[in-house]
Amino acid sequence: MNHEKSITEIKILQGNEAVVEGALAAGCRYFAGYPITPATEIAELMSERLPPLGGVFMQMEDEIASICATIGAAFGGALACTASSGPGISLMQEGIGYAAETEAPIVVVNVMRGGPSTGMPTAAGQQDIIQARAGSHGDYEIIALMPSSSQEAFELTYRAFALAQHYRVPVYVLSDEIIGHTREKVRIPGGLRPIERKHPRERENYLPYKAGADDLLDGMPAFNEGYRLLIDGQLHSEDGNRAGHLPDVCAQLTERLCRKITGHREEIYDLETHFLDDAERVVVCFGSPARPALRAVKDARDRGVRAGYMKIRTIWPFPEEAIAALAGKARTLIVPELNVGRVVQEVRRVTAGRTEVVSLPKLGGLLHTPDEILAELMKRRRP
Amino acid sequence: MNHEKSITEIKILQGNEAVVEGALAAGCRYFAGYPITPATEIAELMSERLPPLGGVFMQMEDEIASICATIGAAFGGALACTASSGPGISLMQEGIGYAAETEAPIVVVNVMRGGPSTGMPTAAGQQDIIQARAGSHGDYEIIALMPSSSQEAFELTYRAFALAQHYRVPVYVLSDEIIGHTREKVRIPGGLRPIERKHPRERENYLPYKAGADDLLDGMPAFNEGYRLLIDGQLHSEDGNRAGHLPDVCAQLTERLCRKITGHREEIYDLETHFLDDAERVVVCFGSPARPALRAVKDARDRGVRAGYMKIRTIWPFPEEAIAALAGKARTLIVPELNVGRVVQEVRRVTAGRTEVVSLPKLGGLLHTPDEILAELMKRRRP
Amino acid sequence: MRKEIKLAGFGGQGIVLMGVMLAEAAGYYENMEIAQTQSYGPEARGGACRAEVVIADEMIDYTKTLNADVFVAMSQPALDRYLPEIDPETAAVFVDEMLVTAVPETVRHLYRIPATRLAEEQCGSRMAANTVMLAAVVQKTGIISLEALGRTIRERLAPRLRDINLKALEITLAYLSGGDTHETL
Amino acid sequence: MRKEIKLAGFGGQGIVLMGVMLAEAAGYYENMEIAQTQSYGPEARGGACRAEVVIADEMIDYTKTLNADVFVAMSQPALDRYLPEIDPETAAVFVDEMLVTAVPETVRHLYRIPATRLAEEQCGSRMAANTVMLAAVVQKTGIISLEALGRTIRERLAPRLRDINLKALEITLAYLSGGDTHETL
Amino acid sequence: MNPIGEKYLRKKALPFLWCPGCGNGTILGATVRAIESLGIREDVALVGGIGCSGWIPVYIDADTLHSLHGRTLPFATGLKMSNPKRKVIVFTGDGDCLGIGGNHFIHTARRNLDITVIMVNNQIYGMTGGQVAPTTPLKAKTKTSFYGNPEDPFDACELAKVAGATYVARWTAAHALSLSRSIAEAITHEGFAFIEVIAQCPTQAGRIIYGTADPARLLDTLKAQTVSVKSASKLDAEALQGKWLIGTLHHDKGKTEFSRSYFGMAGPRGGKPAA
Amino acid sequence: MNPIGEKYLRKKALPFLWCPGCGNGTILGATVRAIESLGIREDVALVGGIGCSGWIPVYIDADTLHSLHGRTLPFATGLKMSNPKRKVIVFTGDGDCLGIGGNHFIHTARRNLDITVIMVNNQIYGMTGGQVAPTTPLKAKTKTSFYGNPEDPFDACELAKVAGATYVARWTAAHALSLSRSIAEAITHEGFAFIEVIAQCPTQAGRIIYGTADPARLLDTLKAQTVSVKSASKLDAEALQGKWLIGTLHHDKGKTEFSRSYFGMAGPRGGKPAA
Amino acid sequence: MVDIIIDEQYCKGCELCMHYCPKQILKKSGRRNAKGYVPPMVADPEQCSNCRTCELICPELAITLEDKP
Amino acid sequence: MVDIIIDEQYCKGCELCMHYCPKQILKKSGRRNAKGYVPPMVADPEQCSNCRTCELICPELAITLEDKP
Ligand SMILES: Cc1ncc(C[n+]2csc(CCOP(=O)(O)OP(=O)(O)O)c2C)c(N)n1
Ligand SMILES: Cc1ncc(C[n+]2csc(CCOP(=O)(O)OP(=O)(O)O)c2C)c(N)n1
Ligand code: SF4
Ligand code: SF4
Ligand code: SF4
Ligand code: SF4
Ligand code: SF4
Ligand code: SF4
Ligand SMILES: [Mg+2]
Ligand SMILES: [Mg+2]
Repeated sequence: MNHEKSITEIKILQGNEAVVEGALAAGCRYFAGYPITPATEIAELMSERLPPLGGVFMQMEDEIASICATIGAAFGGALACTASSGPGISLMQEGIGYAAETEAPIVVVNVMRGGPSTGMPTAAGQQDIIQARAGSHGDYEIIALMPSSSQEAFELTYRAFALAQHYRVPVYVLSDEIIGHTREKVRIPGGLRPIERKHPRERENYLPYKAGADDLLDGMPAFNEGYRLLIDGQLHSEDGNRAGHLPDVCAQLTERLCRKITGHREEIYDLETHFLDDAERVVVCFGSPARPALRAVKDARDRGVRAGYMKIRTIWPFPEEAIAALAGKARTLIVPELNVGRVVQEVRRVTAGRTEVVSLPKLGGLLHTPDEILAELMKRRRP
Repeated sequence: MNHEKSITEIKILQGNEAVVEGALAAGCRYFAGYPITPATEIAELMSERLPPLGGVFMQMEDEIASICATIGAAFGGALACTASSGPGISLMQEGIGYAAETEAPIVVVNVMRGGPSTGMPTAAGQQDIIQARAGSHGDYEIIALMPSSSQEAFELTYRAFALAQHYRVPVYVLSDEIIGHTREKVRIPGGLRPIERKHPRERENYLPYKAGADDLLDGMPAFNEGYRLLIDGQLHSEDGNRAGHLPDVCAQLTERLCRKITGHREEIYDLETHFLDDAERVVVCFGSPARPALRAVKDARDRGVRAGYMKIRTIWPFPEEAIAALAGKARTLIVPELNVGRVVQEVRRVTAGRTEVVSLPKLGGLLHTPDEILAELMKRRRP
Repeated sequence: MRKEIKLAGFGGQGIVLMGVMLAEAAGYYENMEIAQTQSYGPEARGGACRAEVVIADEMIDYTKTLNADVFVAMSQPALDRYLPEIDPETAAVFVDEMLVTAVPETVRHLYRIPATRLAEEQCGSRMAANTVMLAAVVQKTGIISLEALGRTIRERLAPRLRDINLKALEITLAYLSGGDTHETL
Repeated sequence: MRKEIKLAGFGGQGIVLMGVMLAEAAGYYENMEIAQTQSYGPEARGGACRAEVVIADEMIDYTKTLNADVFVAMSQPALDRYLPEIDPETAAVFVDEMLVTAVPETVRHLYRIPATRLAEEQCGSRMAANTVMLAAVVQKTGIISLEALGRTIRERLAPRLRDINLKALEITLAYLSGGDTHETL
Repeated sequence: MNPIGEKYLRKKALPFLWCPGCGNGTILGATVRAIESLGIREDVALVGGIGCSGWIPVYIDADTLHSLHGRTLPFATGLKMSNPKRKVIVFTGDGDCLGIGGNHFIHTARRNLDITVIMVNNQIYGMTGGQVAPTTPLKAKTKTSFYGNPEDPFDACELAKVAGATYVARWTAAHALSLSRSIAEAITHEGFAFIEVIAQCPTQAGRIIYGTADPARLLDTLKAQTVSVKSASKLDAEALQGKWLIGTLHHDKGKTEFSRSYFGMAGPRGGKPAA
Repeated sequence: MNPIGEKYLRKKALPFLWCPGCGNGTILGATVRAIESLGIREDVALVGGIGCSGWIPVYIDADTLHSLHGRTLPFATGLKMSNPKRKVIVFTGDGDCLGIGGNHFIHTARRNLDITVIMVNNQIYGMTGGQVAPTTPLKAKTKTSFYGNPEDPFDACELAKVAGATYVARWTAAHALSLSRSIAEAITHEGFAFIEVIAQCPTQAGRIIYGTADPARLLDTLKAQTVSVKSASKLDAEALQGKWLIGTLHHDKGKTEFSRSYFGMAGPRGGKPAA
Repeated sequence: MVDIIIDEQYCKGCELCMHYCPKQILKKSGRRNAKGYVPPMVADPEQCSNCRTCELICPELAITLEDKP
Repeated sequence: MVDIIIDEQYCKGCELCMHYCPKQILKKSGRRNAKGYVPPMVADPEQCSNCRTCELICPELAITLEDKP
């Protein structure tokens, strides 16, 4: 975060409230949404907080309208955001693909609940992680951040806006019912500045979809700033004109849309690690389970196990190198997650059989207890 | 397919037409859809073919209505189906999750086009394969079949209905623009019988969601057959009553919904293999690229390369064992696909570093030529 | 130091507000780390409602209760439902005298507080029963200071709730000082 | 044996129907394996339109054309656009005499067929130009038999199209037998 | 428990999840009484939306599909068209039907498909805790219209009529008997039948919009905003301003019903749905 | 090329992908002439749906968003509300607007958001090749109504009015001059302005529904089904049966526009959108 | 004459029956049921006109009017 | 008096201008443009009433009426 580390204020906030405060601090001035448990408080608080800031809160007729209005506002010049949960996020998939294709910088908050379908409307899950990357049709990449506390809900939402602008990409904040509804202290850092949108360096002959060597676009002008933009969900040339009939143009754009994220993954990663130096058994975690996981790792250390901890705050792009590097050192990776075991598959893939990978799924809306993770750390303790 | 192998008729059909014929042969009597390139011909032909059979074709107001009407008809007693392409399939994700959760036997045909978003509306892609498994929120599993010819479009659609009824699950037919719009000969097998829905063994005290030891439900009664069914998208008990507040019930149901597919994967697999006995370099393929791949493998054999061929007709559940077994034998697996390289990741995961895995992506709506695959087979030829 | 408090009752009894007040008192005025959660949604409607607070003097790893130090039951179904999650040997159990009649004998530290009755009779509204109970908990367990609770009511509640809740605090303290708490050990 | 035919022109010229007729003739009446594809959608509207047929005596692995044996261009833009995909040394190239005026000299086997003119003048409709061209292709290359083409027109076309297309077949054969095909070698 | 409840409710699902004094229970009662009066329990297919109101059919022991938010009508369409003999009854909220589900609403009405739609209008999103709905009065404060609702509400009955519905009626939860009779009439009507029930939601609309959580006071307030169709004819436009008309608002028996036209038009073997 | 085209078109995107004689080009011309007459080229934000009609704004060299099928209005809402000073003009087809997009249509009208919607009604799904639309006449055969359309079409203008639109007009592509003036009036109108343009689609609707692919004959046939608002007052119901009213059908200048009410209600600093 | 039977187990004490009884003969009982709600009691059964309003409006289907023999 | 300029490059030969010209002075030229379409020709320019119908209706914006000095 591009701000001084001094703390200006301490607030007790639910994760959902912290998301709102993080968004507003980043300069979010447009929110279109539709109520859904357990994300509704985000809309509710936005409806109170935005108007006095001159911002716009709109409850739309559904989630499809919400994501589309959010994208429209982004091209209109606003830092824009929407929030929902499982069923609503599923409805947004076409819009999210549009945002990815048109390189619309938006933030989508998914306060995950248990699924599938209506599932467990008032309980937590982490079952939408793969959907976040692949829920829309076609090849594309997004960024997804996973907070594990109200503090991170604030910080990662702020960062989500920064990443969205920088990479011109939809950024998910994958929170969950536990984070969303737990009140905790949030230390608001001082000197937080709103994210500014970069204007294009070129004005004459500006090509809205001409990327630099880094695969990124040259800033982002808004509508009615004199650029005569053409934004199209069809694959297009650098000037924005449709190119669905030009295989090379389409292939290159598709590749760039993916590479601009995966190719910058080492800049995007955000990991918190503890005790890795000599760790033999490492818990690789993200979101809610990262809390009991840290407790468990500490407890295991207390009991003489060389336990380690890696918390992934940026689940997409997946921190392949960091995890592959773990595989070279630790003998076992333990992956607790609130689903049948999805991210563990990615861990298996990038570790390519070089280390034991243990899945620790938890379903039914419950969170792992520290003891459950500890038991796994102890169980296979080296003899 | 439960039919004698004699051929009763030869027809020249586009893949899209073959899908319709396969569906009608299976007993499909309800189709709800919405036009979209390149899937529209399926709806068009259904609108002509269904009414004389006493069946129902409905063009709905959108794809959401289409999938929901399809599910409604399935519970109403019909073998039901819908078809679309990328944007429409993305809109259907909430409904597909509902079908998975309520164990509604429906068939969803995705005639894949290039994405993301409007993408390449008139060109082919295989970019929706991960979406098919994970596009809706929550944990669930589906079955997905991938034809590589009009013949397979017919046969796999027929099988899709059988699988949907047997496993009480939404089944995707993942066709693509090339298959959909290529006219080829289809040999209609003789003795094809419509798929019949099994009625429950129990009538008294029938519990609609009580599964057997095989994780499968006891048949499927329709509405208004006297069972007083309760169908709910919320996780539920065996009697259908909502259980979103009961962690154990929810956890067990979620696990069963996944296990009833993954646990039966070896029954579901359908692979076509050639030259595997002594193969050192194997092309693992599916859908359209399976055609040039076969040509390339034959050509490579002609040139003395020990090339092998595995065509996956059932991409989900993923044929883990079969591919893992390849890894033990072949030195290189080559995976041609019409996307940036997605299924190759699954191949990497299940082979766990035990073999070289080469991704052969192809974008821009084009199909690999045999020579492109051959080049890969030749390039790394053992010295 | 880590203290866990579990509060349960009917929806509409202000259970969640009790939790929030406790958390805010500890967090804002006693410089503690806190984590507060609750059940809600359809389950909170007429049915059981539950809130939890964890108070600690260092970063809280695990935000849910594992082994509650204090358990408050504002209804019989709430007691019945959550008692199995509590250690009856160690937890201080507070129940509404009127609404909770059957308490298993295994509970070692039981406080029967006539919260609803006091609220109705002396504050003129059942709605204040939660603050009565909270005041009793604070007074009896010292989990936070009474002063912090008072500041929370004064500084953080909406004006329309402030007065009645201050009243509730007052009458509770008066009642408890009267010495007639039913306490079973 | 594998033969590849590529057909191109404007949308609305019946290019796809040419492909389908060729494929059906070969598939139904000559017992061949076939694969027929086309471009379509917005691209097929006013712009370039393209159809391809592969005919083989064994299973067709690759359904698109790799190296067309026959290329038919019903418009100048179609010729210009697709000629680079064709081997001008080996392919038999058929063009509409009226609509395609500039053909590079590299094309070795060129047939100029006045398809549109014959259709307009002798069948009373430009719409029959495709059948005129197809008949010429079949007659000149023998890629399928004329009989199979005739059966296809009689048995597979919609009644309203049948007569005009039979007429087109007839006049084409008459024209070609007249010997005034412009054939450049 | 009233005998009609004993006979028609799924005992295991009780008690109702609704708040005390919520109108949904009354509407449930009116519905089962209509079903009982017509003797069609085994022929009904009930569909519920997502929302408090969507739970009504879940408690009724008949064939019930609890669907997705806003999607009752497509599900109902599939059920109806796969067997046009069944009587499909849909329960939906104002948000479910007019908010997210608005498109299905106008299209199913346009088709004049023979189903009965009971829309519970509590003027708010009840289940999610009191957010603004497309029926919330202008300027009303809700959880998501903190500074007052800047949007005019829909008149659902007008919309249904223009879209093509052939039976349209409106009642409040205080009209339990008329409502029950109207439901029976709607089920009997061959075509798209729409009944809007103005219902009290004391917990959300009551507390947030009307400043009272007392069910009876709230219901009285709602009733006071209604005028019966009969007396309306005697009132001028000004007196009718902002009032809900109550009663049967539209009943067109002449328009062909969708499944009839469908199976009628359906070519050679038309007219006969598959077994 | 006409000078207005020289001035306003994206040259690289030419030629138009439309079929010969398609009404969309005429509508494009009417629009750029309206923009020119108002002198607002730099203030417009154009939004197109997916369909042949949705391509209109793609050819206009201004700020253009070519959106998703059916979703023009939410995109337009985001554009408008992020800067209420811009003039948002939406181009949508009958399928785009009334089919998949019907819900956004009625809700955006209800809000009376200040945007101009030009709906090209060719009575069919043109771009996908001639499938039945919610505007296709009853009994008409299309690619997906093989045995005749069993559904009644919507009257889009009636729907817009009931939903809350404050400017409603209808023209055909043969009324190029009136249309252009009406578009200018609609842009100037502060509120939700809806213009339906009955347009000839010779390739699909012409060939399939009307049995002619001749643009002029088709357009004449369509025109023959219209009656101007003026002359309508002199005709009885029977004479009007099945006719389209042409002209300005509704113009309510009294209802507050959404962005105005929004920024008016928005609390302490209300009234001022963020820079 | 009818019996007015109130099933206290299901009653949620909403008071709708009391409010809408034209004879005002349903009153708060003062008793609390297991869930803490106060069900109505029949103050003056003789007065009942058997209009069924209470039965029809009770959202919990907790009221039964039974004809007395 | 005006000049009626037809940009044959863009014309698609739809004949709308011809059909709707009240003076019927636009006729098929018989020429084909590069795309094979037959653009109109102005048969009798003197007759033109400058009503602009052709200019406004042309879907390709291919017609320009230019005032002659
Ligand atoms: C796709 C989707 N979006 C949002 C929700 C959350 N949700 C559940 S009920 C509801 C509102 C219900 O309001 P209404 O239809 O008026 O019913 P009520 O509860 O008021 O009876 C919403 C938004 C959901 N379940 N699914
Ligand atoms: C979600 C989605 N569904 C379907 C389509 C396919 N599609 C493209 S255009 C179109 C119909 C257009 O019809 P209409 O809106 O009437 O426009 P027209 O082409 O007739 O002008 C459809 C269904 C799509 N692009 N996206
Ligand atoms: S929230 Fe409102 S509608 Fe929902 S159950 Fe409670 S009172 Fe009824
Ligand atoms: S299909 Fe119809 S609407 Fe589309 S461009 Fe052609 S004529 Fe116009
Ligand atoms: S039946 Fe009528 S009069 Fe008798 S108690 Fe009930 S409401 Fe009162
Ligand atoms: S109406 Fe029913 S629930 Fe309400 S108080 Fe009377 S008996 Fe109890
Ligand atoms: S209207 Fe335009 S495109 Fe049509 S014929 Fe006339 S000049 Fe050509
Ligand atoms: S301006 Fe009028 S009269 Fe002159 S050519 Fe054009 S249409 Fe004919
Ligand atoms: Mg509601
Ligand atoms: Mg259209």
